[in-house]
Amino acid sequence: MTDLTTRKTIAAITQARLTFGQRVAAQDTATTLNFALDHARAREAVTSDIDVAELSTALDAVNLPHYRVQSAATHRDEFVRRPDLGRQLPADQIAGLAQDPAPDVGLVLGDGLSAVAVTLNGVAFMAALAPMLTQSGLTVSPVILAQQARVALGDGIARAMGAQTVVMVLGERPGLSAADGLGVYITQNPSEQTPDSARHCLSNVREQGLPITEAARQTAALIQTMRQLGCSGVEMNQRRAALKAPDDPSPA
Amino acid sequence: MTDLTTRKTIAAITQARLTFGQRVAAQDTATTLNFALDHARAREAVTSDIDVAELSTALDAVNLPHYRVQSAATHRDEFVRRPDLGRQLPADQIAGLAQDPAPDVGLVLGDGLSAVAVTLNGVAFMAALAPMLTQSGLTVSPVILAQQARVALGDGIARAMGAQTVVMVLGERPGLSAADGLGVYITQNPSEQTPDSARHCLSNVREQGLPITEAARQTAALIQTMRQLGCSGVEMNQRRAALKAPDDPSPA
Amino acid sequence: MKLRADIGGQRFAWPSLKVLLAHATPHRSGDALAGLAASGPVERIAAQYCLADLPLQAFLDDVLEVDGDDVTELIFAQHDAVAFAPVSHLTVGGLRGWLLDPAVTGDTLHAIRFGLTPEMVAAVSKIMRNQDLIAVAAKIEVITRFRNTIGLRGHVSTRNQPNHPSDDSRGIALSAIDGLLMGTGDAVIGVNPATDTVPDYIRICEVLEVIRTQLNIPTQHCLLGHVSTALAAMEQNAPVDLVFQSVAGSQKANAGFGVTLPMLEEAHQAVRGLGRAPEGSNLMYFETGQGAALSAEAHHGMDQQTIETRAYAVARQYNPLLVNTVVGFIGPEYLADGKEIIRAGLEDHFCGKLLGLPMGVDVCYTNHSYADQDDMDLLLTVLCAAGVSFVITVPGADDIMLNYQSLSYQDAGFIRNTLQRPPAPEFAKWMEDMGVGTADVQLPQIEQVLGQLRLPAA
Amino acid sequence: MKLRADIGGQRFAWPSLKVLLAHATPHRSGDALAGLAASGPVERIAAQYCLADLPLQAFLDDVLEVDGDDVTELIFAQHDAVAFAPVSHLTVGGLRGWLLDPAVTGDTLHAIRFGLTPEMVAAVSKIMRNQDLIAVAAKIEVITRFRNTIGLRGHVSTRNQPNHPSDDSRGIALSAIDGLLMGTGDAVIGVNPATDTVPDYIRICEVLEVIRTQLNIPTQHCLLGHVSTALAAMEQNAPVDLVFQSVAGSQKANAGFGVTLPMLEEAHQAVRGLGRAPEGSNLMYFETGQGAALSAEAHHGMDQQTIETRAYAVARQYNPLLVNTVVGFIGPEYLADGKEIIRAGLEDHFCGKLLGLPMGVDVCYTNHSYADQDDMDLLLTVLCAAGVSFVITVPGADDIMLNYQSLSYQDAGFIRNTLQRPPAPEFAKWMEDMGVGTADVQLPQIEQVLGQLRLPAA
Ligand code: B12
Ligand code: B12
Repeated sequence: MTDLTTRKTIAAITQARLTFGQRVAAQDTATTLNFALDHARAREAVTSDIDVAELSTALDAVNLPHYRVQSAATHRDEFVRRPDLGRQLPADQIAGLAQDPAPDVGLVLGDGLSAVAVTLNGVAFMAALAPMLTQSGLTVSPVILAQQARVALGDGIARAMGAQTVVMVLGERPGLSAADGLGVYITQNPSEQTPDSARHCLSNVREQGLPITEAARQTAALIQTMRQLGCSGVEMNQRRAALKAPDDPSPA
Repeated sequence: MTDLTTRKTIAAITQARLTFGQRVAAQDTATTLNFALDHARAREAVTSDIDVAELSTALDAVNLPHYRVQSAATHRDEFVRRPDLGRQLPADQIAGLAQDPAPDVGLVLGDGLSAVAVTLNGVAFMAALAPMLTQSGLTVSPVILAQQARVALGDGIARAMGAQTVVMVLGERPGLSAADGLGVYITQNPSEQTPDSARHCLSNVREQGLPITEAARQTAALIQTMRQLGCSGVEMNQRRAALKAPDDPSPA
Repeated sequence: MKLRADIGGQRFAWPSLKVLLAHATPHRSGDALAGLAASGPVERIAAQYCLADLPLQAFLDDVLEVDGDDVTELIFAQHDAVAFAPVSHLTVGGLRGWLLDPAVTGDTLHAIRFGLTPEMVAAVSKIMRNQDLIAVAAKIEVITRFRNTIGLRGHVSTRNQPNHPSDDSRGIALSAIDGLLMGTGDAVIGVNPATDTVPDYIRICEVLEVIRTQLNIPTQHCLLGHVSTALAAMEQNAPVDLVFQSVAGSQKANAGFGVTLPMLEEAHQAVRGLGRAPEGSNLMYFETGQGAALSAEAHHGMDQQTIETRAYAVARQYNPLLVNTVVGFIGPEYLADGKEIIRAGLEDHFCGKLLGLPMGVDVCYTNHSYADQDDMDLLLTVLCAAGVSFVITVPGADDIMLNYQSLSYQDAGFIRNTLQRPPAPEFAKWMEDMGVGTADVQLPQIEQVLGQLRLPAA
Repeated sequence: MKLRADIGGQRFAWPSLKVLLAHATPHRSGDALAGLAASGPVERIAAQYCLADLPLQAFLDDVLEVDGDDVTELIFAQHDAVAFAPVSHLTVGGLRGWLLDPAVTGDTLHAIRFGLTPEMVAAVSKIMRNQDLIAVAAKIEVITRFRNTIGLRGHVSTRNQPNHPSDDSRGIALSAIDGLLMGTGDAVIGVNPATDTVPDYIRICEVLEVIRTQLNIPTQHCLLGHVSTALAAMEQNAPVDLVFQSVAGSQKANAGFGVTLPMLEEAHQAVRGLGRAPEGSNLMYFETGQGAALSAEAHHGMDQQTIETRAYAVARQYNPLLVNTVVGFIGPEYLADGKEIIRAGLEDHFCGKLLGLPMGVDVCYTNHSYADQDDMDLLLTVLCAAGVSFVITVPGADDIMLNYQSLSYQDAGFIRNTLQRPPAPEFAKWMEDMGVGTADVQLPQIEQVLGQLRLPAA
């Protein structure tokens, strides 16, 4: 068993804010202030806009073409309070998205609830995923940079491009200790009313969570299965379970 | 002594929300809901804008010419949170105010914190005051309808018109039981930095408070004294007291 | 029935009881998002006047207005006409007065709990101020038992929530022990798993069981995985103290959680079958929270607080040891800021307790909502005044797996010392024996305790 | 002294201690209006880090930085180096920890009160959460006496505030009696006059004296007119129990109220000379409130909470029976909404108590602020947890003269029954004898009581 007598070894095991000081008093002043600072930073992550120019340069550097859209939410505060708007693709954004021929997989990089996460990890994820997909014979869309984007915005984007599979990568709600987590939501045959139960989700995609290349690998694998079975989410899990072992009693 | 056994006679003595029901429990449901409704109404009084067209018609009906200005506050919410803006007269509003010859007394009717009060009692007050002043030989300005107005906005308006005395009439902050109270603030020689201690004030000008004609009468009388002594507020009180009884020990 | 009110010459009318309920609710972002909120303060108060005058009898029809909803059926099956008798003649406003009457004691309130339906309780809460919600809840004592006694008047328990983003055994143990050394965990040591497989479920249960037995703590533990996973784990003889499930106020919303009432019944019997607790103990743990039904599009046009209260009918069917609302967990689209979160927390607590539940609250918020620790301090303090059964605590108030902020382990000290609410007596005794929470005692360092535990392999 | 902090590679610096204090303060509208607020959350926290590391010694220089301010002189004259010794080595952050240390009792805190300056206390409050403000205040017991005992641990008193827009004698009496029949008024029966003449002052005093003596109530009354009016009334032998004055934290701001320190001294001696209370009683009543100094343009660049705390130095000079902040009274330009009002109420209460004052709060708001009764319920409940000395109550929570909402007389019942904080023991005894606050007793109707009183002519 690892030596647990130093804070460093403990920190390697968990980011939890353990109590190393006195055990009867309130939190000490440094702890309280650090907490407040982390909260302010997380709030910044929520309220900041993605730097489109920077992301654009980064995507160019890895040779990924890209295109920009915005949901019906016009600014961060509205985005936060009105998730319905963050899911809507305004009519004037649709035309520019049409692709000929339609790609197999739509790639969308949205800000979600943390521009920070997208800036830190978004391009790397796309750079890892795109070649895996093309190597397996699938065509991919340009990376659609989507601002004020909720998960379901990807559905409309995919439909405008004619893609049957959509990968929506966006910033998860930032935690106090980490604002860099990406959520990857993958949907087969997105419709106007895709329920969340018809998606797959990989979460906590970040250095101290699920590593980026591993997440890209799992995404590529899931896409293969989805396209074979023609569905994603709970239904896909059930069909796959049925194929594997019809009487397996353990849950999906 | 009046009969105090009925609610009606008590109500004639005080608008206080006395407890006529049980004396051990919390407020009953009707009382709570009435309170909530009164609060909503008072909030409406704070947030509503004056109906300029209506006031205009009413002033026409009593033959008072009028002119409209707005402070640097652009809407109610800003007005409430930024009293500094409600005191500023924007440069573009000044030109239209100049009068030739300059009137003795500037008359300003501002919304203040209750458009309701202005609508209900503002025109009646001006209609009572203006003839009293002209009968005593003073010239008066048109009624300046000032929107998003704090007390000190009157100073700038008077200076733009060249008036040496200014009467600023506006809606007091609405109470729960009455949103119709006018505050009358009278200032002699308004300057860019008039302190409130250099003004006179009549408050609670409304049917159940200080009656409108009585308030107009007191205002006209105060204006006479101010113009004689060349000052208003605490200084005027002190000079008047000094004139009356140099050794009077009771406070102003 | 005509649902209308005249306010200062203006007539307001509502097409159904559930619309009336929605329009009478204090403002909250989720109802606005759902298009269910009143048009403004005056319409809201008009709806409250109308609601106050409505006889309780009116709620004995199907308020949800959906065919074939098993939660509705459950609500009717639970309704006890004899228990209802003392209040059956009252209007909603009359019920408020009755609840607040000092002559109506906690025992009286406990006796009528199955006479009230969730909708009646939600309705009355809508015309109650925060103070009223506190005053009535404070009268009610809901006592539940497993290895200790939860809910005694004057006591407040805590859940110790040692979550870890990859469910690492030692990571979980470190956090759990940290909290125990601060005196948290008498309600439960409860982990939300990041993973959802049966082997992981069993492993984490074993970690918690090791901690409980080796440190000899009079408390219970729980893994907050899906009920179906719990069933599978119990079949494999995992040491399951409490079975957990999130529940909601409509059949469709429960389906969104992948759960049905028969599954809950099955789980309840299975965990009783394990025989780990004295006969008659309470063996279930449920979470609920405003917004979940709307987010699953399964609210059927009901406002989020009313449909939340319906979830308590589901919960009380299985005599739970613990129930809590996760009030600020989901985000600002349902509860925007501190004010809305605090109000919702007090409502949920009041409604749950009046329906007979051992009600706790996850005093919490997310980083995208307009709230902070100051708001949580308020909610915690007023909940303790209201006699909350338990609250949730995590290391440093930061849940590193679910990405939100709840109370910290240190807050348990504030509850004991300033608010003077000790934990369950059995646990308080254990703390005393261990010296936990005492100023001068040198506690073992976390590493030492962990070093001594024989954890199952990670 | 260099005042700066580095946060994540960004350097923040502040030109003076008072700017640092202002930038470290939790956000509030009045500081923003004054142009004194931090540029944003990160700068605010940077200022808090810097402040936390500052030695308390740094506050023994003139923080206000104004020549010839007598409040500053008073602050230095009050400072007691011996009392300061136990904390003289600490930083502001260290003081926070010390205050929260369970080993530091209320007695210890009481003993150092003249060792602390208002600015030290304001500084530490800025880095404390609501919870900390409650926890420390709850330890401190400040006891004052006149005809009863205010501030005993576990007790909360109320002011009965029977204001009337034209100071009508019977109008005032009706409201006062209404409140007494609800058990309010043990702190004081205190009227804000609408008029400000000496004859009116005397008349209203006599009305209150009649009520007190004829109903034999162990309490005191007060007319909250200007101190100069009180002096004149006392010369004419008016029955003055307590002398009132609004005070502020700078000489200029006090001048705005038309008051000087010598006037207060004179009034204190005059009221003592009346001999109406046992030797050693507390005879003054002060009000303060965030925003007053800014509104008088006499804040000298200090944030509103710091300058407010300086007013407590003025207050404690005259051993008052009662002091309260009027926290939400002025309006949203100083405290915008429920959140800011609640925070400010807790700060003021904490600061006043730590400086040794019998601290009460006017739990209140105006109709133009973004607050409502739900917010007041929260503030009342958390203040009772913090051990507030007294709160203000008016008929139906509506002050018909000053146009704002405070607590209602009924709230006294909530304080006694739900929060379990009885009033001053002597007053509690009187209530018992009268049957006030007891469920079954039929109290005389207000009209009867009033009919029996022999009021002076209106
Ligand atoms: C907020 C949240 C929720 C909220 C969503 C409400 C809302 N309107 O935002 C609620 C509480 C309803 C929820 C429910 C569930 N969630 Co959830 N949720 C999260 C959380 C904490 C943050 C998500 C986020 O930031 N999204 C980004 C924003 C920008 O997206 P959005 O468009 O605003 O919101 C959408 C997504 O959040 C999505 N979503 C949320 N949860 C899940 C789960 C799955 C499987 C899918 C496909 C989508 C999905 O639904 C929202 C509406 O479209 C994550 C943890 C994390 N670190 O990401 C867990 C997380 C994504 N949820 C999880 C789970 C398991 C669930 C449930 C299945 C729990 C259950 N047993 O019932 C349900 C399923 C919901 C459904 N209908 O399919 C797991 C997913 C594990 C996995 N890899 O599949 C996560 C990672 C948490 C965890 N470790 O346990 N969830
Ligand atoms: C709010 C208020 C205050 C606030 C003003 C802060 C602010 N920035 O708004 C504070 C608490 C600071 C205050 C102080 C005082 N006030 Co005052 N105040 C009120 C109140 C409750 C509402 C005023 C209102 O709605 N104004 C309308 C808005 C739109 O005006 P505004 O431009 O936003 O604000 C200005 C006025 O409120 C004005 N103002 C406020 N009080 C007073 C008092 C006098 C004598 C004058 C000339 C101006 C004035 O100053 C503000 C800034 O320019 C009234 C009661 C009422 N029913 O009106 C009493 C009232 C006007 N005040 C009164 C008094 C006596 C005072 C003080 C003299 C108290 C004292 N002994 O120290 C001080 C003097 C202030 C000064 N520097 O001259 C009396 C006036 C009696 C009279 N007829 O002369 C009133 C009627 C209350 C009462 N019955 O006791 N006040």
